[in-house]
Amino acid sequence: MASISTRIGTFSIENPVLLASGILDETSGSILRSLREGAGAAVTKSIGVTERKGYSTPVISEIKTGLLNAVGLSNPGIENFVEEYKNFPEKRKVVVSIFGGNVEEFSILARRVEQAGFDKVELNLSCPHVKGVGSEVGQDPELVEEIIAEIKGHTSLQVWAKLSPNVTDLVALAKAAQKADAYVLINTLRAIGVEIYSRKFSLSNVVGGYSGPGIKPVALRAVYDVYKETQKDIVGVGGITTWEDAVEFFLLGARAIEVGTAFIYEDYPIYSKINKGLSDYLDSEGFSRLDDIVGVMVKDGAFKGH
Amino acid sequence: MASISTRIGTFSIENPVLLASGILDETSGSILRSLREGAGAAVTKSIGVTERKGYSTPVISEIKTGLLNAVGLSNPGIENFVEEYKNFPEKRKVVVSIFGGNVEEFSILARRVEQAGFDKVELNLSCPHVKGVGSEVGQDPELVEEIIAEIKGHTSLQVWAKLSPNVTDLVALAKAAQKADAYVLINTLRAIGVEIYSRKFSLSNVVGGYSGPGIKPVALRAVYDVYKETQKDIVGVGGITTWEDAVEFFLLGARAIEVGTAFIYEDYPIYSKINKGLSDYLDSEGFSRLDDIVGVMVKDGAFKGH
Amino acid sequence: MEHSRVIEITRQNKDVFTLRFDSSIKAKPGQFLMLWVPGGKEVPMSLSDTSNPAAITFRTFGETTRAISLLKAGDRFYYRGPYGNSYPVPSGKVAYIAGGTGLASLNAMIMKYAGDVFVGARTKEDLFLLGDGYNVATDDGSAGFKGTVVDLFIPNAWKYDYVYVCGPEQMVKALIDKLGKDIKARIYISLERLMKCGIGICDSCSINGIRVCRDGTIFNIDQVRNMSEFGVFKRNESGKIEFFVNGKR
Amino acid sequence: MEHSRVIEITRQNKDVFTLRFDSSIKAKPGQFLMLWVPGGKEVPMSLSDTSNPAAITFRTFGETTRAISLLKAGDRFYYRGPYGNSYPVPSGKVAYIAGGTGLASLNAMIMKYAGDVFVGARTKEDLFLLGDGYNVATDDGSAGFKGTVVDLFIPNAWKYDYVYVCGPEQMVKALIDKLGKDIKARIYISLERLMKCGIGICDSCSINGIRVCRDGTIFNIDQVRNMSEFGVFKRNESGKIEFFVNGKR
Ligand SMILES: Cc1cc2nc3c(=O)[nH]c(=O)nc-3n(C[C@H](O)[C@H](O)[C@H](O)COP(=O)(O)OP(=O)(O)OC[C@H]3O[C@@H](n4cnc5c(N)ncnc54)[C@H](O)[C@@H]3O)c2cc1C
Ligand SMILES: Cc1cc2nc3c(=O)[nH]c(=O)nc-3n(C[C@H](O)[C@H](O)[C@H](O)COP(=O)(O)OP(=O)(O)OC[C@H]3O[C@@H](n4cnc5c(N)ncnc54)[C@H](O)[C@@H]3O)c2cc1C
Ligand SMILES: Cc1cc2nc3c(=O)[nH]c(=O)nc-3n(C[C@H](O)[C@H](O)[C@H](O)COP(=O)(O)O)c2cc1C
Ligand SMILES: Cc1cc2nc3c(=O)[nH]c(=O)nc-3n(C[C@H](O)[C@H](O)[C@H](O)COP(=O)(O)O)c2cc1C
Ligand code: FES
Ligand code: FES
Repeated sequence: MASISTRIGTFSIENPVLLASGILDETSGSILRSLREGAGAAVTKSIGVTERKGYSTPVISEIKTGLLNAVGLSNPGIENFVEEYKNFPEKRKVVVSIFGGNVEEFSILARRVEQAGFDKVELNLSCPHVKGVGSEVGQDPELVEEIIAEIKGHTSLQVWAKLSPNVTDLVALAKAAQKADAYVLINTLRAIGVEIYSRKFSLSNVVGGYSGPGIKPVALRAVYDVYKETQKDIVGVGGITTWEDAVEFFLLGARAIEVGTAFIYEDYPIYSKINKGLSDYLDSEGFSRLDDIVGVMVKDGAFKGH
Repeated sequence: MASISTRIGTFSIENPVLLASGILDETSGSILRSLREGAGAAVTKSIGVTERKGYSTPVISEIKTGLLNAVGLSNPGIENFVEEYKNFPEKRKVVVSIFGGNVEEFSILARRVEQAGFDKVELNLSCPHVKGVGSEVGQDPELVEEIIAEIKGHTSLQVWAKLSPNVTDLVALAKAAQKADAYVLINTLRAIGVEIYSRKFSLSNVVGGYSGPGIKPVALRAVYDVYKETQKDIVGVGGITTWEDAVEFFLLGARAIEVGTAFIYEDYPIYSKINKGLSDYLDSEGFSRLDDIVGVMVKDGAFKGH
Repeated sequence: MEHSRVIEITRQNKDVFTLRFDSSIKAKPGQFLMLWVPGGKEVPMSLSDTSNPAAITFRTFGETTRAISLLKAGDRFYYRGPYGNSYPVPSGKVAYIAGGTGLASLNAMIMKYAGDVFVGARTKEDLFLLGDGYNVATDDGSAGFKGTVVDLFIPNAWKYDYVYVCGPEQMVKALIDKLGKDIKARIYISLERLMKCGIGICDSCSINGIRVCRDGTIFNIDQVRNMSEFGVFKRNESGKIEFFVNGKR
Repeated sequence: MEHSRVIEITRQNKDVFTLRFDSSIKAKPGQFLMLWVPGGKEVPMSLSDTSNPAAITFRTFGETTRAISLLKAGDRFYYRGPYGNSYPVPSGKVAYIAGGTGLASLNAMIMKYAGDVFVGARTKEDLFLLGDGYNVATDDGSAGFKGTVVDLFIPNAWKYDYVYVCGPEQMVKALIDKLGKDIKARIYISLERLMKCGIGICDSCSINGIRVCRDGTIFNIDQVRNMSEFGVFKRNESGKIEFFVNGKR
């Protein structure tokens, strides 16, 4: 049977299917459940310096092609987070997602995460619907560069930079983030939902993030563009619902993937389904390990012949 | 029965459902068919200065949430176009879409279109997959401003500016285009499709444009953002498949809409279905004309109370 | 979101209302809706009647429930769902144990399957939807048994084959603690936690990694016993842990 | 795109091949696939056999058809479809009129419904898929009747109730022009135009606003008579009008 283990930066992972930030990861109990049910690793909900209640409900809206959300970065704040994870048994399999409004906040958060015994952070440089943080920070290449330099300079954390697809030039942003150990592509697309009978917006915050099957073609393009230019380690995310979707990301250069919205359709069996489908695909297509297909469609000339 | 007539710039239209550029509008016969089957107006395929064969097939790929295409701006060139439309009976209901690589090309095209007896152009500032034209031009606010100033200065054409959603700041782009008579929002999203068994791209050009139901939430956000800031006339386009979709765009400020990919699902009856649904909606919700719902969700305060 | 129109709103007591609405919703007893009206938040609400037309019964806690209580016949009302699992079908002798608005959820069941109903409230004025022969407990003794509904029920526990429970977390906790492990009845408990999504993705309702909205809301007593967090702490809107002060809900 | 594997490729003559493939495709005679193999374009191709396993029969015109002809048993082969409408079911006496690779499309029909087959080709070597008793015409007289298949058929036209036609546009045009308007037979014609999308949205196959790929490919003779562009001009890949030089295809 083909091996589906993988590696992101210095992190070796049993399997490449990770839990995305913001879905079923507000409580340590659910993070543990994902790991038990087959996730290779899990990313936490994005944590900030202080407690945030997020937006009023409605914070999600299911649509035909996916999901709209504006949860509003609700989180208990870093100190409560650290307290909750004091005795957590699997810290090496947890990637702590952090968000901040400036270099200093990111710096505080990263140091605290490291002290608390974690060794990986995912930087949320891309949440599209909260003022002053997320993509408002992450669309500024200089700030992105500074934040990453600061964290890499003062901690020994592995740093994953989660970038926004809502930009004119994603590759330029990726280059600004090149000191990161890996890129996570993509966060949600800025979007709106409308209710035609109440004539109100679907989300209390009006603007939200769009995830699920409908954003997959954009996510694939992001992975392709960035991998082609940087050949760095990439975690693909955006609309992955089946093992076939996952294979598409690997072929374009992702070494691991994250799943979020797919929980609505597949729930926890998503991990075993993707892992099994992937391993069967590798076997039947004659590959012995996942690595053999990573980026094959992008490596020079591989797509000639169309 | 509620009136569904509308107006874009100085153009009064019997009904607000238009044919989008690039779908069933390569031949004058099909443009005429759309008008006969109930389109309020029809936009032509984008026309350039010289003949272009476009990309090799495959140029389209159907996916679960819509369509990927990279037709490659195939068109017979402006002279052949003008020749074909010499005796066309409904020039006032045709909007000629034009694309070019610089101010001069747009200028040549616009003058020729006017000489040929048309009075409206849609500027394709947004095709996401052809080098040197479309969004490569349309992402540069200064160039956009110049192109529009040139055309408005030297012709009496109504100018519709079709903008790209693949940008960090759509509102800035819209402001650069403010001399246009209307905005058309949105063109396709840059995207990629992958075939996992051949391990080839779905489109011969690799990168293509994503349209259909999956892009509607992004199109709605674009219309909302631009209408809120500019209150200008907007033609909404992107993923409209049902009359309910159309209503969503009107509530956010669009005064007319275009349909493209929906033909795959609904074919020509799309016009009568949307027109009927719209008129029934207005009646049953107690509005006497389309105008009564245009932008109501954006006008100040209308979304308070969530 | 779906929408439907209010058929009627009936006032049950000083702050409890039943809203019947016009919709061909297909739900089973124990399921809930995520409900929204302009001016409010989106809130979870059990169906107190799953026949057609269906109904909800609610107490006016805050802005949303107040906004709902102000609707008139013919007004629109918006919802998603029904969500959550449902109470299993009983056989043999049946009891229902309701604390506070927990009776709303159990009511849909009581309408379908006869059984002995035990209802608890703070005081007489808080009672609602009372049927003939209901066993009532009030904290202040203003109606029925003086004490908690748990204390009223416990001596009778041995009589039943199926027991359905819905009420405040501290009440349920007390019930579980006081019931012996050797009780013969099958006991099903509908839990309530803060809910934001209702469809199992936001994690705000989870107890030990188990989502009340999607894995529940109804669990058997052993599942609840295994939740070490149950009755100990809940979470606020930020996800922060807040310990229960004993007796407070 | 779907994919399936080649079962076998049979050479029919110097440049015509039949490819049988392993797929549970459900198609009706007259339908086509959009077919792709690495190294080629995506091209429309009629099914020459719609039973299971199905087949296509094609002439090697250029890069794509050559690439397909080089496939081996077991190789993968990619497609979308089946697309287009299908030949109506006949009753009474049936004739088939095929020009060039038009026989591929008609062949699926011939296998299901017996009828007299009229086949035209430039020369003997261009013939393929010939069955017993086929009426053959060649331009150079190297086999059967010397002349066009249209001239061979016309004197027999009065005999038939259902006539199915597939061939080059100039051949079909000649047939229509030579057939009287008072012909009793129902005549169905499968048209061919440049196709990019195959699903009715790109407009590259349209004749007078009628899409060959989605409104057809099969039309009755009156529909074709009403197409003022038919036989007069076609369009190249840019959409530019190119007039037919009489007799050239
Ligand atoms: C599955 C489920 C079923 C329910 N069924 C009923 C019912 O049938 N009848 C009934 O009266 N009540 C029911 N509730 C409780 C109901 O959701 C709250 O009363 C309502 O949310 C209060 O909203 P508010 O804006 O009026 O009050 P607020 O001022 O917002 O809050 C009052 C209290 O309501 C609770 N609450 C607020 N928001 C939520 C939320 N999103 N999810 C859960 N609790 C919340 C909080 O504990 C708060 O202390 C149910 C709750 C759940 C989880
Ligand atoms: C509905 C339909 C059914 C067809 N069925 C058959 C069949 O059963 N057997 C068969 O041999 N041929 C069939 N053809 C023709 C076949 O599609 C062309 O032979 C093929 O596209 C040639 O491709 P190439 O790359 O080998 O040649 P090229 O070098 O590309 O071109 C050779 C000729 O093929 C034609 N052609 C090229 N691309 C297309 C296209 N996208 N659509 C239509 N024509 C094109 C052009 O007229 C060109 O002159 C069919 C065409 C259509 C429209
Ligand atoms: C409800 C919800 C909450 C989210 N919260 C966060 C978050 O806190 N931080 C973050 O980086 N991404 C967040 N995301 C984005 C996801 O991590 C992911 O990038 C996106 O949903 C695309 O993946 P998917 O299509 O598999 O869901 C959230 C997404 C959803 C649906
Ligand atoms: C096959 C195809 C070709 C297109 N060609 C053009 C074009 O030439 N010019 C242009 O401005 N937009 C073009 N578009 C974009 C559409 O006009 C429209 O903006 C987009 O498809 C979104 O609308 P829809 O979801 O209704 O299709 C094309 C779209 C498709 C699907
Ligand atoms: S309410 Fe979101 S997971 Fe239960
Ligand atoms: S091939 Fe595109 S419309 Fe027929």
